[in-house]
Amino acid sequence: MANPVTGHVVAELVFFASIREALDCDRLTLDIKDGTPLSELIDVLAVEKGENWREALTAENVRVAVNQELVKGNPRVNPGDEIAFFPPVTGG
Amino acid sequence: MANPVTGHVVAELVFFASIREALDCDRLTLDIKDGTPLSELIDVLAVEKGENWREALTAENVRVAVNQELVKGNPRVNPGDEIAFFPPVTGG
Amino acid sequence: MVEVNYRVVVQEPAFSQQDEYERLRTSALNVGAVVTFAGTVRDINDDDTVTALRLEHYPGMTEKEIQKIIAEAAERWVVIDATVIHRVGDLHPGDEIVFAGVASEHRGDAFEACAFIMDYLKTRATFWKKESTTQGDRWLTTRQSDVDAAEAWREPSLKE
Amino acid sequence: MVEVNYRVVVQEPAFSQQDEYERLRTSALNVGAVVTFAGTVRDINDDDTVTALRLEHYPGMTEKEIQKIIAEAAERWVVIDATVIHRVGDLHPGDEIVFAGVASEHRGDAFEACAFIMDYLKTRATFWKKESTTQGDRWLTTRQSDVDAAEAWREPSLKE
Repeated sequence: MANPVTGHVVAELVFFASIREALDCDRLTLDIKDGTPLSELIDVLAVEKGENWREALTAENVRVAVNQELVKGNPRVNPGDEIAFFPPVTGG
Repeated sequence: MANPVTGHVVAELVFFASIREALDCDRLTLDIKDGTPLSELIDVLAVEKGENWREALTAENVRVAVNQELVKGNPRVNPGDEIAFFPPVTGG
Repeated sequence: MVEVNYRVVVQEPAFSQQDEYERLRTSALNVGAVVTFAGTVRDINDDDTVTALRLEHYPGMTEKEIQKIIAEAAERWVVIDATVIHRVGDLHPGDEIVFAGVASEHRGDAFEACAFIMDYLKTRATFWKKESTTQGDRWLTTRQSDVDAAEAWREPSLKE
Repeated sequence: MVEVNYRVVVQEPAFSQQDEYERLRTSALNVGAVVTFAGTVRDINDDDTVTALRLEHYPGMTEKEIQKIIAEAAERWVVIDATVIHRVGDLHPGDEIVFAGVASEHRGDAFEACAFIMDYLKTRATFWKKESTTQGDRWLTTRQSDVDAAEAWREPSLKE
């Protein structure tokens, strides 16, 4: 995905359910470097958006998916990745 | 059930599936005394109908129901009872 | 005895999956799960090609046995409503033979009760099948796997 | 990977039990058993009266997760065909939320595969429910019983 202003390839972040509501945001794009650790991406968001973003995205039980695959720990992410944050699922 | 000729209350015997086919009979009535052991009822049939009836009704796996409840062993049966002989069930 | 709604029918005609499902789903406001089973005549049995199936039963006893099975299921799981429809007469490959359905509050009860009803029906309800195959006609005999499936419900299940 | 036919849909409209059942039943000539599950919105949850439910999901990931669940079921049991339809958007008590169906040769596989698909769907597919009750709105949280049900499939089952 390319940033429409800079033309850079950017990461796309998506938020669902209670996390989307807490952040009042369902989607945003972020310029990141190749191999950025997820924790660093969250540091950037905390600076740009506020500490409440760090709290919401690092709370217990928050699930993270990169390119629609669940990930654990602190994986490295890249420009072009789709990074999703969501609470435990409750379908069915 | 009453015998239409004698007016006596009789036992009704019913036969299903392979047993019905082997005996070429689906239903008959029999004059019996109160408390007749099942084995005696089969003796009567063997005399009246032939030894092949004893074989068919005492073969391994033959199920017997009296008044539509499964029975085991050699229960006593009575005039008015409905006595069924059938092979293991195969529905579903 | 636990009170349980049920519908037990032995009939020649086909059943309507939709009608039976709707009856179960709308049986009560607390229904949260409906599990249905439908069994059909397979074209192959024991490696022979099946051309037709004739089903007979013991009228009266069959219905009583099925009602007992449903009552036993309702003792073991939450069963709001249950249906069993079994066809008799002449059937052919692809035809539906039997419908079983359970409405419950939660899916675990609905799945287990429905599977239990089918396993017990197979070994207790007074039906008999005669198969016409390209190798001739034959009365079916009990499958050990069906006996084992019914027997397994006597053991404490991991899922209980 | 085992080859398996499947149909996975996330949609707002209601589904047709009859159409989904017919598709499974007629999927192949060797289908002998079709098990279906339908889940509905209950009017009571955790003792509060539910007036409405809003379901959201992660488009793309949801469908992939469900396909993975079906593939895993097909590795463990004989699955000829499987369907999952999950509704999203605004729902009300009595509405159908989810349909799962499995066509197999025999009933044991159909029952187990369908129950497995539902248990895994509950804990893996990316859906979220927000409930409106007479006590206010709330996001639902995972039930321990659902986690336990999915976990139980990791253990060797008594029935295998």
